[in-house]
Amino acid sequence: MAQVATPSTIDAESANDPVLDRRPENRVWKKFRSHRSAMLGGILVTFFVGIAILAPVLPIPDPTATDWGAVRQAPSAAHLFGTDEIGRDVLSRMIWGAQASLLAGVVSVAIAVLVGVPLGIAAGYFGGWTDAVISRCTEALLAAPFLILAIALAAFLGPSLTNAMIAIGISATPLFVRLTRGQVLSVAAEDYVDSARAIGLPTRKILSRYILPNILPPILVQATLTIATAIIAEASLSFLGLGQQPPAPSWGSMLNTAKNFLNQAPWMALYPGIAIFLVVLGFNLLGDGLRDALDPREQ
Amino acid sequence: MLSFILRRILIAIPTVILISIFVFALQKLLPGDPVLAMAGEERDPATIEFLREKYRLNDPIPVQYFTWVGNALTGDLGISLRTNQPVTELMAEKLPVTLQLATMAMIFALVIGIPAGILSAVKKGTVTDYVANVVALSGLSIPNFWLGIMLILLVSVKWQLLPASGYVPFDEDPVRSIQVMIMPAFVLGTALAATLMRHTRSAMLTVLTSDYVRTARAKGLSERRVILKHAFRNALTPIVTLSALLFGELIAGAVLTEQIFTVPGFGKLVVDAVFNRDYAVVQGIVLVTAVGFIVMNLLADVAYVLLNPRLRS
Amino acid sequence: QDLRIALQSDADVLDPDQSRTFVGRIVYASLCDKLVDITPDLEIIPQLATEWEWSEDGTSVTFTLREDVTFHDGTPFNAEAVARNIERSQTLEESRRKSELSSVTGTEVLGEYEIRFDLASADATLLAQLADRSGMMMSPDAFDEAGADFGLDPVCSGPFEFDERIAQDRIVLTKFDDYWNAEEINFDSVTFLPIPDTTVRLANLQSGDIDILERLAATDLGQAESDGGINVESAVSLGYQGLTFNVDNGERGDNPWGNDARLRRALSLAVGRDIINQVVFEGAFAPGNQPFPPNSPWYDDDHPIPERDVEAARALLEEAGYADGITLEVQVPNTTVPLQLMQVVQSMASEAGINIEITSKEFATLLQDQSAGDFTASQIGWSGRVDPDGNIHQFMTTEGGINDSGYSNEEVDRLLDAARTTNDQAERQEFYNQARDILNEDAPIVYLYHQTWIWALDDDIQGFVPYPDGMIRLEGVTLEES
Amino acid sequence: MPNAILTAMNLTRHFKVGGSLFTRPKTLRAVEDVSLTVQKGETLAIVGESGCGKSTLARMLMRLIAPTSGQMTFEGRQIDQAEGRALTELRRDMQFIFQDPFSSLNPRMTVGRLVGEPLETHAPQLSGKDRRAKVGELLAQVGLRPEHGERYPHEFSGGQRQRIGIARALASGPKLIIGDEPVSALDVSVQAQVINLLADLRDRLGLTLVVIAHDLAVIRHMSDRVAVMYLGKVVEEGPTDEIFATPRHPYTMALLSAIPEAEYGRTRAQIPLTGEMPSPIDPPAGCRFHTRCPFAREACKQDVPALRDTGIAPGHRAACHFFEEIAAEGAMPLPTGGTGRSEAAKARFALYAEAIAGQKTRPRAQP
Amino acid sequence: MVATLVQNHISIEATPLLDVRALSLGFGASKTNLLEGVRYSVEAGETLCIVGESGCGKSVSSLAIMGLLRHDVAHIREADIRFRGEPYDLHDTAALRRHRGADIAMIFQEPMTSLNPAFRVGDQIAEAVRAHRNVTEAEANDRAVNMLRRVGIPAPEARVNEYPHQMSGGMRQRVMIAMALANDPALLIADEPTTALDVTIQSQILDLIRTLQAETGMGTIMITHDLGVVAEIADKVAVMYAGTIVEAGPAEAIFNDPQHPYTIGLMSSMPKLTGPRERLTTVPGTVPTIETMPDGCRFSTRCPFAQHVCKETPPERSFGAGHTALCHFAPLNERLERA
Ligand SMILES: Nc1ncnc2c1ncn2[C@@H]1O[C@H](COP(=O)(O)OP(=O)(O)OP(=O)(O)O)[C@@H](O)[C@H]1O
Ligand SMILES: Nc1ncnc2c1ncn2[C@@H]1O[C@H](COP(=O)(O)OP(=O)(O)OP(=O)(O)O)[C@@H](O)[C@H]1O
Ligand SMILES: [Mg+2]
Ligand SMILES: [Mg+2]
Repeated sequence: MAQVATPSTIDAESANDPVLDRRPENRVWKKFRSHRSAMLGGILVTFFVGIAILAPVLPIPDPTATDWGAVRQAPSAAHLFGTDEIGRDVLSRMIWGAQASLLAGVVSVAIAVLVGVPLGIAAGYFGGWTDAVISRCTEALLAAPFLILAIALAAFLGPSLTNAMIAIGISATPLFVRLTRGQVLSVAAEDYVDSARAIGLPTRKILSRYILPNILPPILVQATLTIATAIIAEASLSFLGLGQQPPAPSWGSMLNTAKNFLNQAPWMALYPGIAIFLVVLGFNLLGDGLRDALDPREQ
Repeated sequence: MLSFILRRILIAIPTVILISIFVFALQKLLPGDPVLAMAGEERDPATIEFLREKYRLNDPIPVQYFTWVGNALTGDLGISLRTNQPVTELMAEKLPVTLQLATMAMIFALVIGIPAGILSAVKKGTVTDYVANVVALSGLSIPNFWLGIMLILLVSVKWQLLPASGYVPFDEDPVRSIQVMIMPAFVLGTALAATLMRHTRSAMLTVLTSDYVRTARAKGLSERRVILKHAFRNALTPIVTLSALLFGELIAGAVLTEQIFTVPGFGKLVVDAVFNRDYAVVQGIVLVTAVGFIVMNLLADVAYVLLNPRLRS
Repeated sequence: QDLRIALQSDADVLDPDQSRTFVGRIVYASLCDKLVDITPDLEIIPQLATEWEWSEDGTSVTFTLREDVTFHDGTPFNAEAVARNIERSQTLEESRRKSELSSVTGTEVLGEYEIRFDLASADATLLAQLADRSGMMMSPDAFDEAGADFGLDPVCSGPFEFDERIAQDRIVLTKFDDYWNAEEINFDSVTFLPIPDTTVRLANLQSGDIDILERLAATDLGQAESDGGINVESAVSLGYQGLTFNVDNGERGDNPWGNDARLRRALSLAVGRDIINQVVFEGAFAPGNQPFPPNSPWYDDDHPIPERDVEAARALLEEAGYADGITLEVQVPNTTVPLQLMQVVQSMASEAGINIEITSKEFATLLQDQSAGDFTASQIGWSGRVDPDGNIHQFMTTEGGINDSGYSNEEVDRLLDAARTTNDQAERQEFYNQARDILNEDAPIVYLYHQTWIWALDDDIQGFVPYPDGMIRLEGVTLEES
Repeated sequence: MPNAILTAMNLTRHFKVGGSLFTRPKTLRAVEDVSLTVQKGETLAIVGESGCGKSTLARMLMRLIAPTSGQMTFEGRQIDQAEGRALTELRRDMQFIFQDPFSSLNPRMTVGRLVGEPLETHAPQLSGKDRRAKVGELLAQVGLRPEHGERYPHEFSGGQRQRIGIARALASGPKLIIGDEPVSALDVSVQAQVINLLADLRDRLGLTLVVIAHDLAVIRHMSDRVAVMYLGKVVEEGPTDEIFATPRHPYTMALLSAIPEAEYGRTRAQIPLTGEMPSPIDPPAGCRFHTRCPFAREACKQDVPALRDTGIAPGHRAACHFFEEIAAEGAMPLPTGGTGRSEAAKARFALYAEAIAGQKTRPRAQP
Repeated sequence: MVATLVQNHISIEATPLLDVRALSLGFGASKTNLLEGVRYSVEAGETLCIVGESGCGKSVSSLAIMGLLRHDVAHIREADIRFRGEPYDLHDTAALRRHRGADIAMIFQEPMTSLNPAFRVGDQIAEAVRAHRNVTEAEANDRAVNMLRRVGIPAPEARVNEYPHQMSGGMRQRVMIAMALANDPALLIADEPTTALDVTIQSQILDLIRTLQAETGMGTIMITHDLGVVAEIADKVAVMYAGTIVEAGPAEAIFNDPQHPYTIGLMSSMPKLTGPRERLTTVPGTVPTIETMPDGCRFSTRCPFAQHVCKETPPERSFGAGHTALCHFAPLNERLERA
C-alpha cells in the first residue's frame, strides 16, 4: 500500500481541540460523581459493604452470644437495636448479617449473569436451533414455581448459604437469558456489528467487543433490581432451611424469625427490614447512575 | 390469527414436555420419601409397602412418567396421596381462588404501578419522581410475609376493618369475597406494582421523547391528552408483554401470600403438597401453572399484536 | 349457632382407619364417637361402650354397648357394627390401625349390644387404643359402599355429621339431631379452619373471625392473656420433644456420639431445661427428661429432671476423652420453634465444650434421613399416647417400629414387652421404672421438654375442658353472645 | 475483460418478510438479476430511489449477505460462496464505508482501537507499537490527528466520524472500497470535505471505488460511470457524462429532472412521475417502471426489457423498449439558465477559494 | 373560509406575520447561549427559508417559537417576538397551546416517526381540528377527509381509516401537512419536510406546499440545509451559523450576491449538476461546540478571513432590500485585499 505524507489539501483538524479529560475512566468517574442519586447509592452500598467487612473489628457484641436474662428486650443503651428471641444483640446480628445478605444478593446475581448472559448471547446471535433449545429450556424454567425449584436444588445440593446462592442464581437465570437475547437481537442489527464483520473480525471478537459492551447497560439495571429479589429470596429460602444456617445471622433469616414476634418485639423486624430497603435502594440508585455514566452518549 | 395461535401452541409443546420431565426428575431428586411422609407418626412398614405398591412408586421412573403422561392425556392427573381427592378436582376447586387473587393483585398493581410510573416519567428529576421511585423500591424490598402480617395486625386486629384471613367464594357473597381478598391482593400486588412502575416509567420516558408526541403537542393538544392518549397508548405495548411475564412472579408470590392469609388457592396447595411430598398434586399444579404461564404469554402476544396496528394487517 | 375453630394445619383424609394427623383427630372428636373415652386425668371412661369386663388371663374383653345410638346415615349401632368396624380396621389394605389392633385375634358378637374381643395375649394398651381412632365407629353400610374413599364423605355416630370440606379452607360439620347425648351439644354447626401461622391465628381470634384456636404459640401467651376478650386454657401434653441420637442405625451410628453414652449424658447435663422453657416457651411448657411429663402417673420420680451442671458435663467429656471439646451435628426441622430451641441448646452446650452444628431440614427430608439412619442427632418429638406404652415401646425395643436411633438392649426389650401384657398398674409402673434405670444411663434419646397444649378462646365460650391429648370436646361447651 | 476487478453476474437477493404473526412470509425481491463489472481504478456510482436495492446490492458485493443466486468474482476469484479464510482474505482487499457515521462505529471503543482492529485481523504480525504508529498514519491520512485515537466516536462530528470510518476501511490496505451512501448523512459543507477526501485517496492510492448515492450532484461529481437502479434492477448504465447529458431511460430522466438545483432562477421542466414506487414484494410484471412511466405502452406491461446498448457511448446501456422513440421526442428537458451571480459576488467566491487554499488576506484601508 | 383568511392577511399586510426581533436561549447549565440574538421575520404569503449546517439551531429556534422546548432544560434568555403585530410571550404556556396547531402549525422532518403508529391517520387529523374548534366528531372527520383530498391523497375516504404504517413516506408527510393545515394556520413552520424523502417525492411535496400557500396565503418558514430546495421555493432566506443568523435577505440576493464568508463557503461546497467538475471548495474545520464558542463572530474559528477584530461582535451590515449580513468585512471584495 502506497504511503504518501499527509497532503496539504486535506483539511487538517485545527490544533487546539478542547476535550477536557482524555481518559475514559476519569470521565466515567466524573459523570458518576456529578450524578447525585448515584453518589447516594454508592455511599449506601459502600456503607453496608463496609460494615460487612469490618464486622469482626467493630466494638459490638458477639452476634451469637445469648443472654437468657435479656430475651426480646426493646432497644436500650445496652442494646441499641434491642435483642432477639434468644437474647442476642440485634445490632450486632444486623452488622454480621450484612455479610450473608450482601453475598446472597451479589453472588446469586453474579451466577445468574454469568450463566444467563452467555446463553442469551448464544441464543440471540446464533439463532436457529441454538436459540430454540435455549429458549425452550428458559421458558420451562420460568414456568416452574420458584419454591419447587429451590427445594429441589436445596435438597440436591444440601443446605448452606452457598447453595442457597446457587439456587437463587439458577432461578434468576432465565430472566437474564431472556433479557440478553432481546438485547442481542437489537444490537446485532446495528451497523457497527456489520462493520465488524466487514473488516473480517472473527465471531469471538465480535461477541466480546461489539455485542457484550453494548448490551450491558440494561443488564446492569436488571441486575441491581434482582439483587433486591435475591436478598429477599434468601429469606424465603432460610424459611425452607436452605439459607444461612443458624446461629449465623442473615437479614432474611432475622426477618423470618421476627415475623413471629411482630407484636411483641417489632424492633426485631424493623432494623433488618430497613437495612434491606436501604441496600436495595442503594443498589438501584447505583445501577441508574452507572448506566448513565457508562453510556458515552449520555450527557 | 388462528394459525398464529396454533403455531404458538406447537412451539409450547416442547416446553410443556420439558416441564413435565423436569417435574418427574424432581421426584427422583427430592429427598423425603412421599410414603414416609404419608405413613403417619408410626410409620408402619406394612402400610409403607402397601402404599408404595398402590401408588406404583416401585416402578422405574420412566414407567411412572409414561403412565402419568398417558393418564394426563385422558384428563386424569391421579389422586392426592394426602386427602384421596382427585387432583383435577382439587385444582378445579383452587383455581378460581388463585385466579381471583391474581386478578385482584394485578388490578392493584396496575392501578398503583402504572399511574405512578407515568407520573414519575412526566415529572422526571423532580421530587415527585424521587418519591415515586423510593416508594416503588420499598414495595420491592419489603418481604410479603412481613407486610402481610403487619397489615393483619393493623387492619384486622387493631382497626377491625377487614377479615384477617380466609376465603369466601365470589359467587357465594361477592362483597365479602372481595373484602377478604383485599389485603392478600394488596400484598401480592405491591412488588408487582413496583416492577410495573419502573417499567412504565422507562417506557414512558422513551415514548415521551418520540417524534409523534412532539407532533401531538404541536397540534395544540392539552398536555393531559398528549400524555394519556398519545404517549401512554404506545408505552402500553411493552407493559402488556411484561404483565404476562409477571404472571409467573404472581404465582410464585401467591405461594407465600396465600400461606399468610390462609387463602386456599394454588399456592397453598402446592406448598402443602411439596411439604407432604404429595407428588400427584405437585405434578398437576406445575403442569397447570406452566400451561397457564404459556397461555398468558400467548395472550400477551395476541394483545401485543392487537395493540400494534402494524402487526395487525 | 356456628362455632369456628382454627387449626394449625389442614387435616388429612377423614377416614379414622386411614388418618394419621393430629388435627384430623381434633375433627373426629366432634365427628366420630369411640367405644371408650378418657378423662382429663387419662382414666378410661365409657362412651359407646357402657361397660367392659376383662377375662381372668386378660386375653379377652367383653363390651356392653349403648343402645340408643344410630349412625349419621340412620344405620343402627350394635355389636355387629362394632365387629365390622374392627374387621375393617384390621383388613382394609389402606388401614393404618393394623398395628394398634394387632393383639386382637377376633371378635364375637354375643348379643345385639354385647361383643367380645379375643386377644392373642394380654394387652394393657388395648383400651387406650380404643379410646382413639381404632375405637372410632363408622357406619358399616357407608364404608362398605365407599371402600377406601370413605374419607371423602365420612359417616360416624358423633355429635356432628359431615357437611362439606374444602381442602385447606374448611371442614364443616352440622349438628346430628339423633345424637344420643344431644342435650350436651349446643351448636348447630362447627367449622374447622386451618390457619398455619400462629400470629395470624391469634389475629383471627382477636378480630372475632374465629371462636377457638388450638396451639397458641407460647410466646403469644402474654398478649392473649392481656386481651380482655380472650380466655386461655392449657394442658400439658402426652408427648415429648428431645434429641434422638443415632446409636446404631446404619453406618453413621458408628460415631463418638453413638458409641459413647457419656457424651450424650454430658449434653443432657449441659442444657438447662428450665432456661429452655423460660426463653423459648415463656415458662408455659413443662421441662422433661423422660417420655412422660413430670405430672404423669408414669413418671419415674427416681430420676428427677437434672439440674444444669456444666462442670459435670465437662467432666464426663473429659472422661470420654474429649477434654478439648467435641462437635455434634444436629438436624432440625426448619421451623421457628425447633430452630430457636436448638440455638438455645447450642449456646448452652458450647459452654460445656460441645460445639453443636445445626443443619436445618425441611421436615419430610429430615424424617427420611432419620429413618434411613443418615444422621448423628435429630431434634424430633412425639405427640404422645394415652397409654405409656405408646410413648416408649416402639422407640426403645430392638424391633420397635420407630426405633430410629437403632437402640437395642435385651433387658429393655424384656421389660417393655412385659409392661404391655399386664393390666396391673403397679406392676407396669415397676417395669417402666426398671427400664428407665437403664435408659437414663444409655440415653439414646435426650428428652428436653413436654409441650403444653394452649387453647385461646373467645371469652363468650363457656364450659371448655382442656385435655392432655389436645382434643377439643364440645360436650357442654356453650357460646353466649355478649 | 482483463481489467475488471469485480464482476457480478445475475445477482439476485430475495428476503422473506412479513411472516407477521398472522400471515405467511412473503418474498421480497430486493435485487433481481443484476450484472455489473467494475474496472480497476475507476469509480462506479450506483443511484436510485431509496428502497430500490442499492444497499442490498452493496452488501452482497461485500459478502455481508449471501446472494440468493448469481456469481461474483474478485480479481478472477469466485467469491460468491467464499467462507472462512477465503472470506477473511477477501475482506483485506475489499472494504466498506457505511452510510451512517453515527451508527456504524461501536460507541464503546476508542477510535484508535476501531482503526487498529482491521490491522489486528489482517496484519497480526505487527507489534503493538507498530500498530499504533500505523493507526496514527491512517488517521493523518484522513485528516485527523493521531491523538484523536484516544477518544470515543461520540466526541466527533459526523464528518469526522465518517473519516474514522474511512480510515478503518483503509487500514487493511484494500484494493476496492464500496461506499454505501458515504455522504448522504452529512450536510453540504461536511459532505464536501468527505467527497474531496475520497477523491484524494483514490488518486493517491489508486483505489477502485464503488459509491452508492441518491444525490445525483454528488454522483456526477465523484464517478466515472453510473448505474441507475429502479426496484431491484439496473435500468441504465454508462459513463457519467453521457448519463447526465443524454439519459435514455425515462426513470433516469425523471430523476434528473426532479433534482432542485442550487442556483437562483435555474429551473427545469419536470418529467412528472405519478404514484408511488411499487413494492418489491409484488413488483409489476413486464417493465418494472411501467406503472409510473409517462411513456408507458401496452408492451411495457408484458415484456421485460433487457439492458441494450444505446450506441451513444461505449458501455452506455438502458433497459427500455422504447428509449429511441422517447429520445426522438426530445423528452429530456434542459435546465433554464438561472439569473447568475454578480461580478462582485464572483470576486468574493474567488477570494474565498484562494483563502481556503492558503492565500492570506488583510483588511483594506477603509476609505 | 379561505377567502376570509386571504382578506385578513391583506388587511394586516403592513406588519409582518411573525416578527422575531431577538431570540436567545441556552441549554442546561451552560452559560453560553445556543441561540444568540436570532432575528427574522416572515410575512403572510411569503416563504422564508432558514439554512445552515446541521446542529446550528434551526430546529431549536422553531421549537422555541412553538413552545415545544422543555422548560427545565431550555432557558429562554431573551425573547422579543410579535405575532401579527402583537407581543408573543414564550412563557405563557396556555397561550402558546392555543396558538399551536391553530394559527401556527408545524411539520417535522421525520415522516416515518412523526405520526402516532397506534391511531388511524384520520383520527389524528380530526383530533387537531377538535383541539381548536368546537365541532362534532363527524364534522372533524369530514374535515380530515377534505384535508387528505387537498394534499393529493387518492381515495381519502378510505385512507382516513388507515394506520400510518400502511402508508409510504411521501404519503405520511402529506398526512402531516394535512394535519398541520387542518385549522388553516396563518403560519406554517416546516422543519426539513423533505429530507427523508426521495427527490421525486420531494418535488411533489414542495409543489404541494407552494400550491396550498397560494390558496390560503399563509406565511411559511421552511427549514432545510438543501440549497437546491431553497433556490426553488424561497422568497427570503436566513443563513444560520452556530445559533446566529449571519446573513438574511431576499433569495435572489443570497444566491447571487452572498456577503457572509459562511454563506459563500456553503455555496461553494455544493457539487454542481452542470459545468466543469472541479474540486469542491469547503468550509474547513468543524462547528465549535457550545463550550468552545468563540467571543465575537461565531464563525471566526473557521473563517479564512478572520482577523483580530473578529473577537468583537460583528456589525450588521445592510446591502439593500432587506439584505443584511453580520460580518466585520462584508462586502469582502471591498474590505479585504490579498496580503
Ligand atoms: N434484511 C432485510 N430483510 C427484509 N427486507 C429487506 C432487508 N434488507 C433490505 N430489505 C428490503 O429490500 C429493499 C431494498 O432495500 P435496500 O436497503 O437495499 O434499499 P436502498 O436502495 O439501499 O434504500 P435506501 O436508499 O433507503 O438506503 C427494501 O424494500 C427493503 O425494505
Ligand atoms: N434538549 C437539549 N439539550 C441540550 N442541547 C440541545 C437540546 N436540544 C438540542 N440541543 C443542541 O442544540 C443544537 C441545535 O440543534 P437543532 O436541532 O436546532 O439543530 P438543527 O439546526 O435543526 O440541525 P439539523 O439540521 O441536524 O436538524 C445542537 O447542537 C443540539 O445538540
Ligand atoms: Mg441503503
Ligand atoms: Mg433540525
